[in-house]
Amino acid sequence: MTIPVTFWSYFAELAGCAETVVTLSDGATVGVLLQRVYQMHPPLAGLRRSTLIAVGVEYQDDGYVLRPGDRVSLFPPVQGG
Amino acid sequence: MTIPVTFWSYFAELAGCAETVVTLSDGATVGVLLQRVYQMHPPLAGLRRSTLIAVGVEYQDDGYVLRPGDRVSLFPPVQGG
Amino acid sequence: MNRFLSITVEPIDEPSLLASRSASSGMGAVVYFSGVVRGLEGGDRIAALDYSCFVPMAEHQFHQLFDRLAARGTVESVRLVHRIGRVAVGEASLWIEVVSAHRGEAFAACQWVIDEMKRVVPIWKKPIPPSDACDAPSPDAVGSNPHPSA
Amino acid sequence: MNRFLSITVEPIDEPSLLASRSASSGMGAVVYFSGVVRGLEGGDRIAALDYSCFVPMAEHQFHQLFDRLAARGTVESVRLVHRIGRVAVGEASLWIEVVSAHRGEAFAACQWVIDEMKRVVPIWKKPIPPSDACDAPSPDAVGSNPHPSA
Repeated sequence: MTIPVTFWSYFAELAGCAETVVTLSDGATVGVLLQRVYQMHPPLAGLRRSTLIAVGVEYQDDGYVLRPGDRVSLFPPVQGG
Repeated sequence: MTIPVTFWSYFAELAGCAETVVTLSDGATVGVLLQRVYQMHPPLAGLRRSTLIAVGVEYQDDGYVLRPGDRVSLFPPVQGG
Repeated sequence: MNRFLSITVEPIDEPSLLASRSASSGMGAVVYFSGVVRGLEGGDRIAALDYSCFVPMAEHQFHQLFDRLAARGTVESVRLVHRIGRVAVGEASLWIEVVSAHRGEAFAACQWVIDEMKRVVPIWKKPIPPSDACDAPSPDAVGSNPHPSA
Repeated sequence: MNRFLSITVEPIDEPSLLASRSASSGMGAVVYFSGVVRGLEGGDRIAALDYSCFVPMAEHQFHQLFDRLAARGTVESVRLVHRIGRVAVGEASLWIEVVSAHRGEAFAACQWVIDEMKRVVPIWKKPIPPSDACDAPSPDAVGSNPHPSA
């Protein structure tokens, strides 16, 4: 399956793009996706501890099992207000 | 000396008047004044524990030594807001 | 610290208060509180509250609270309006605005002023039952007590 | 619980928000917070903050917060406006109003919404130094990221 990944805020600058697409085997988790993203965009790997992950509009963690149609967002700590 | 005493809120209704005047010897304290007020207006005596006392625009307690020209106010707990 | 205090029989004009707000460029937080007369007071339906006030002492006590706030050094502006006389259900009796650099200070200061006001500022309220309701201010609400000219 | 949410590039119009307030006769407390962009960010002088937002997720997360507030049963109304795009120093980026029977609940709920927003709502800010300042919105502030159509 192919999963679109969106980078928000300065993650887009670090990645060099606002969106990428990752091809994964069925049953892959967010953790597997992150490994692939960090291979493609090494500057993001150093921020892993503070990275927030959403699938669609809900927060998820590394263990979430991706399904076809899912859209992943990666972003730094939020700063509203 | 004669000290004017003002009753605020429902203390005026209990006293039957909004202001009275108490004649005291020099050096009398607020405590002495209160005794006189309670003789004149017995319904107030039962509320002594919750009575707030001001001389001019400052809170004072029973021990305050009155001076000619002082004006005393007696009132129930405040309820602003 | 900028301060504004009004103890008034006039309705509280929030839009006008809003329009006169000032804050310097270091200020990040504005907290307002508006206290509104509720339709029930101690379980009984009411039409209004009749607020009486020992005005010179109330002003003095409010300014003492503002002095203590100013001494903290974290509040740039406090503005407070307390309405007295008859205030109908649904109308505001109290309006407070605190301007500060950070929201924690602004929320804390606004709540502190209300708490202290309820402890020391000589204002009292009397429930007016629905049958008594009328548009005229009650005669004994304001200033009929002879009070120190302070 | 009445709720209103707006994530918008338009300036926050407080007078208009004030005019559209509604509260039932049981409500005694209205707490508002207005968050204003400060002239210093991390010690550096700035001209503006540029807020970006993952809008569908922000709306969803705000509504989840409102759901949790509604479940408490003590808040009658919450209204929240968050401005995005370029917000100049001295302008409000956030406005919240909470209406409740009692002030304790209103203050607590208003602060809780801000705290939770800063934890979960995907909005980010980027300081704009004075030299960069211009009146046009920055091109990448809003919606240029392709985002899920939710």
